[in-house]
Amino acid sequence: MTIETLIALVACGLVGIGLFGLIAQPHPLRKLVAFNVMGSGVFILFGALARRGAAAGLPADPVPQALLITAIVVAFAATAMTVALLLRLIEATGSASLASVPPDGDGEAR
Amino acid sequence: MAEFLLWMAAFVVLMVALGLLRVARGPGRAERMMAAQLLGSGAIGALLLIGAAAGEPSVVDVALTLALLSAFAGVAFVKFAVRQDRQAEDDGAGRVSAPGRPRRSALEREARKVVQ
Amino acid sequence: MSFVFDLLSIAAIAAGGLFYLAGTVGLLRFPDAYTRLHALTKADNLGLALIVLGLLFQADSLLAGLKLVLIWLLVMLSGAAVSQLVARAERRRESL
Amino acid sequence: MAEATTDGGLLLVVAVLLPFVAMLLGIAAGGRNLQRIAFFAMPLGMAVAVAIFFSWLHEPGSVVYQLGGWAPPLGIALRADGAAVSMLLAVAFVVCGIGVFARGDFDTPRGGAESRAPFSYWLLLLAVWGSLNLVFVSGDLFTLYIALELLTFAGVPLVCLTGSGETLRAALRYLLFALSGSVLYLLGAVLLFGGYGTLDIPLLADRVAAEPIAWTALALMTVGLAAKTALFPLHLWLPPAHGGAPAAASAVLSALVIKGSWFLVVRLWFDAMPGVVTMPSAQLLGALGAGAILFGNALALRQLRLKMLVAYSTVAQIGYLFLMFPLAFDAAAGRIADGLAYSGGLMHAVSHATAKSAMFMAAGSIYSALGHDRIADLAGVARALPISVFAFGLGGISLVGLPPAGGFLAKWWLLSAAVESAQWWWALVLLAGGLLTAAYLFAVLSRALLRPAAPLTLRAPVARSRELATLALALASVLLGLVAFVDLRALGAA
Amino acid sequence: MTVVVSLAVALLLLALAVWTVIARDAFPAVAGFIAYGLLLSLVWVRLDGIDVALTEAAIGGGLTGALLLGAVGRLRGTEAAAESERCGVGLRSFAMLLALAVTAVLMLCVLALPEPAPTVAPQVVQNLGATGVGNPITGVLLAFRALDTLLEAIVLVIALIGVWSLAPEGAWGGRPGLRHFSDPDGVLAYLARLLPPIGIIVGIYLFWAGADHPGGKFQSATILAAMWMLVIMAGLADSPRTDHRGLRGGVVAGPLAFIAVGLLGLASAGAFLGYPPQWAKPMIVAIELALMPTLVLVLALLMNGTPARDGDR
Repeated sequence: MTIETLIALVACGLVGIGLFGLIAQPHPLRKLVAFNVMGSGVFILFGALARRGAAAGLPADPVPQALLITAIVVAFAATAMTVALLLRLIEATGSASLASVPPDGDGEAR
Repeated sequence: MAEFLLWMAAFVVLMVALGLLRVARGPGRAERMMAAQLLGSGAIGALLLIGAAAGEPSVVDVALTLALLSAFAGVAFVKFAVRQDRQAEDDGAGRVSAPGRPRRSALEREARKVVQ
Repeated sequence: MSFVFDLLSIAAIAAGGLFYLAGTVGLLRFPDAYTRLHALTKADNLGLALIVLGLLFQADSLLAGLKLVLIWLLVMLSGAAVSQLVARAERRRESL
Repeated sequence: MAEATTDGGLLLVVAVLLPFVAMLLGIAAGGRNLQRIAFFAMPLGMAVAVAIFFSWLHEPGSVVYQLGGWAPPLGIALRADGAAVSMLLAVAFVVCGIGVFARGDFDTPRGGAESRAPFSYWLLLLAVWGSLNLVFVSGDLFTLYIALELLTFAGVPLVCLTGSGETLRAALRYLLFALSGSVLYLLGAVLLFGGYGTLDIPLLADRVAAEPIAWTALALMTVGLAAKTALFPLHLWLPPAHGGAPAAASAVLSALVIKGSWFLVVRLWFDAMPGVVTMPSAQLLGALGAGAILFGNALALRQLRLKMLVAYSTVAQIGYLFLMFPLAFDAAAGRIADGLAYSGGLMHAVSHATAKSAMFMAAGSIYSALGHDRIADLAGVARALPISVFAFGLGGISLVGLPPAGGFLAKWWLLSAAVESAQWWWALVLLAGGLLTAAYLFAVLSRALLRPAAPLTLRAPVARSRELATLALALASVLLGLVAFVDLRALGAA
Repeated sequence: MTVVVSLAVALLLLALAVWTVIARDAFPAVAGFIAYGLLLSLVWVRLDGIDVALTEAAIGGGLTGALLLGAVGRLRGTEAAAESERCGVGLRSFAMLLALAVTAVLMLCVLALPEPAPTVAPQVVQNLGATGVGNPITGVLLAFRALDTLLEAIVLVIALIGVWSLAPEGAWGGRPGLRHFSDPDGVLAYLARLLPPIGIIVGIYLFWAGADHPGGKFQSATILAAMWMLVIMAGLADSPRTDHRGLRGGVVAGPLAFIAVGLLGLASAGAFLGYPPQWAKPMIVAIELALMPTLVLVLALLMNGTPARDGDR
C-alpha cells in the first residue's frame, strides 16, 4: 500500500469522526470543532489524491493543492463567522442552546 | 544519513505523542496546553528532520511558520484560558453550574471598567 | 570531512531525541504544574537546540543555517515567555 | 468538444462581478452612498441579465466564457444555458423588486449616520445576488463550492438583522446546517476529481461512469445540498430563520437563497451525471419532496402567525422542486433527461421566487401596519391595505397552481410528465399539495376580507412604492404562465 | 521505513480527532484540536504539499486555534447547560452508525480509485511558462484559476460583513472584541515587541519566495495578521475602529485591484484575467501585492470579531 493510499484511508476515518461529532455533540462550539475535523479530513483526502496525480516531474498535482489553499482559507472564514455568531448568541441570551423554542414564541421580528 | 534522520523524526513524534496523554489527563488547563506546546516543538523538530532527510529546503519554512504561529496560539491560551480557569476556581467549583445565566469573564469586566 | 560532520550530526540529533524523551517522561510523571513546566522547557529548548545543531552540520547555505537558528530562537523565546506566563497564572490561582 | 468563448460571453463575467463590485464600493462609501450604489447596480444588473438573454437567443448552444483564455480542465469556464438564463433573469427581477420594497425598512436618511442594519442589508443583498449569479453560470464544481459558501455567508446574517436572541439562534442553526452541507458537497467534488481528474461539468459528464465513486459522490453532494435547501427532513432550520427575519430579508432567503443549492442539485443530476442517476435514488428524492409538500403544508395550516405560515409554505414548495427528479427519469434509457419535468421544475422555481417574495413582502407590510401578524386578528386588513392583500392573494394563486399563473404551468408540466411516465402517485401528491395550499390561503384571505369588529387603526402607513413593488412581483408570478405561448428560440431566429 | 513515520502520525491524528470529538469539556477538546492542527502540517509535508503545509501551519494551527481558544474563554456556563441537552443513546448510536457507514463507503471508494490516477499536472507544466512564475501552485492560483482566488478574497470580505453585522445596538462602527491589558513591562508585552519584527521579516520572505518556491500571499498574510493580533492581545495597541475610512478602503482595495488587473488583461490579452506573455509575471505580482494588505486586514479583523465597544467616539 502506498503512503498516499494509507493517508487517504486515514482521511476517510477523520471524515467519519467529524461527522459523528457534528451530529452527536449538542454544544455549537463542539459542533464547530467537529466541523473543522471533518473538513480537514476532506482536505487530506484531496491532498492524497493530488499526490497520486504526481506527473510531469511534479511531486503532486498542483491544481488540487492550489484549491486546498483556497478551501483552508474559506474554512477559516466559516469558523470565524460561527464563533462570532455563537459569542453574540451567548451575550444576548446567556445560553448557547440550539434547541428550538415553542413555534409560536413572541420573539418575533418586524 | 536520511534513514537515520527519518527514524529520529519518528522517535520525536512518538515521544511528544506520549506527552499528549497530558491533554487527556489534565488536570488543569495549563497542563493541557503544555502538552500541546510540547507537541508543537516536537512537530517543528520532526519537520526539520524530515525536510533534511528529503533534501527539501522549503520544509524549513513550514517549521518557521509553525514556530511563529504556535507562539501566537500560546499567547492566546494565556490570555483567554488561564484567566478563565482562575475565574472558575473563584466560583468555588471546578465546573460551573447555573445554566442559562450569562457570565462575564475577567477580561470583560476589565473592559467594562475602562469603558465606564 | 563530510563523514565527521555526519557523525557529529548523528550524535547531536540523538542527544536531542533523548531530551524529548526526558521532557515527555517529566510531563507525565512529575507531580505538579511547575515541575512539569520545567520538564517541558528542557525538551523545547535543549531537544530542539541539539536537533538544530545537528542539522547545522548538514546545512548547505548560510541562509538555510540562519533559518534553522532563527527557528530555535523563536521556539525558545516563545516557550520561555509562555511558560513563565503559565507559571504566573498558576501561582495566582494557587494563592487564591 | 472544443468549446470556445462565445460572443456575449463577457456578459457572464459582468453578471457575476457587478453585484460584487457594487458591494465593495459600497463598503468603502458607507452610509447613504452605499444605498445609492445599490440602487444604481440594480437596474444595471437587470440590463445585463436581459443582454445575456438576447445573447443566448442567438447562440445555438450555451453562452460561454473562458476566464483568462484558459480552457478547462486547466482553466475555468462560465456557461449560461437556458436554465441559467431564466434563473438570472428571475433573480435580477426579484432583487430589484425586493430592493424597492426594502427601502422602506432600510433607508438611510439624507445626512443620517451610517447604521448597522441598512449597511448590512444592502451589502448582503448585493452579495446574495452575485453569489446566485455565480451558481447559475459557473461550470466548475470547485468554483461552485466557493459560490455555495458565498451564499451561506451572505444569507446567514440576513436572518439575524434584528439582533434578537431568537433570530441569532436560528441563524446559528442555519449556519451549522449550511456548513455541514458544504463540506459534504466538497467531499463529493473531491471524490469526482480523484475518479475523473476534472471538476468541469461538461468534461465530467463525458468521463463519468455509473460506478461506486460516482454514486457515492452524487449521494454526498445531494445530501449536502438538500440540507442547504432545507429539503424535508432536513428542513428544521428553515421556518424559524425565514419567519423571524425582517420581511425584506425573508423574501431574499425564501425566494432566492434556497434556489441556489437546489439549482446545483439540478446541475449535478441533469448536466454532470445524468447517466449515473438510478431510478430508486430519483424516487427517493421525489419521496422526500412529497414528504415536504404534505408535511410543510399541514404545518402551515396550523400556524397562528402569517410570516410563519409563509415560511412553512416554503418548506412545502421546496418539495415541488424535487418532484422533477423522478418525473424526469427516463426508465427506458436508464438516465435522467430534460423534458417536461425539467421545464416544470424550473418554471416552479421561477414562479415560486416571484410569488414567495411578494407574499413575504405583503406579510411584512401587514405586520408593520398592524404591529402584529396574528392570522386570527387580520379582519379588515383587506380594506386597509388592499394592494398588499391583493398581491398576497395573487402569489397564493400561483402557489396553488391556478391558471394562468406560473405555478399552474409548472404543475401542468409536472403532471403531464407524471402521466407520460406513468408515475401516477406523484400526480396525487401534486393535487393533494394544491388542495392543502388552497386551504391555508383561504384561511388567511377569508379573515383578511372580514369586516372588523372595531375600526382598524394602522400603526404606520405603508408607502405606496412598497405596495407596488409587492404587486409587481405577484403579477409577474401570475403572468408567467403566458410563457407557454412564446417560443423563445423562434423569437431569436426572427 | 518512511511508512513508520507516516503510520505513527496517522494513528496519532486519528486518536486526537477522536479526543476532540468525545472529550467531556470544550477546553480539552480545543487543546486537542490545536495539537491536531500542528500534526496536520507533518501530514502535508508527507503528501508533498509544502504550500498547503504552510497554509495549514499558519491558519489551521495558529489562527483557528487562537480563535477557538478565545471562544472557549467566553463560554463558561453554557457548557453545563449543553450537558443536559446531550442527545440520547438513540441519536448517538445513529450518528455512530452513520459515521461508520460513511467512512466504510469512502474507504471503498479510495481503494477503487483508477490507476494510473488522473492528473492535470502535465497541462500545468506545459502552460506554466506563459505565466512567468516558477511555482506551479502560484500559477494555478493566479493564472489558470485566478477567478477562484478573486472569489476567495470576496468570500473573506463577505464573512467580515457578516461578522460586523452582528454588532449589538450602539456598538456599530466601534472597535471589535475586548480591550486587552497587560503589564507594559511584563513578559507578554516583551514578547509582543520582539516577535512582530521577526514575523514581518518572515512574512515578507514567504511572500517573496512564493513566486518561484513554496509560499505566497496567503501564508504571508496570515503571519502578518497573527503578529498584529499579538500586539493587540498584549495591549500594546487597540483593535481599529470598524468605521475608519482607511480601514474600509483597505478591506476592499485588494479585490478591486484584482478586478482592475483582470480588466487590463481583457484589454491587452483579450480575456478577463488573462495576461499577455511578456507582462504575465509583473501583473501577477501586482495582484499579489494588492491583495496582501486586504488579506492581512480581513484575517485580523475576522479574528477580532464583532464590533463591541464604542467608548471613545
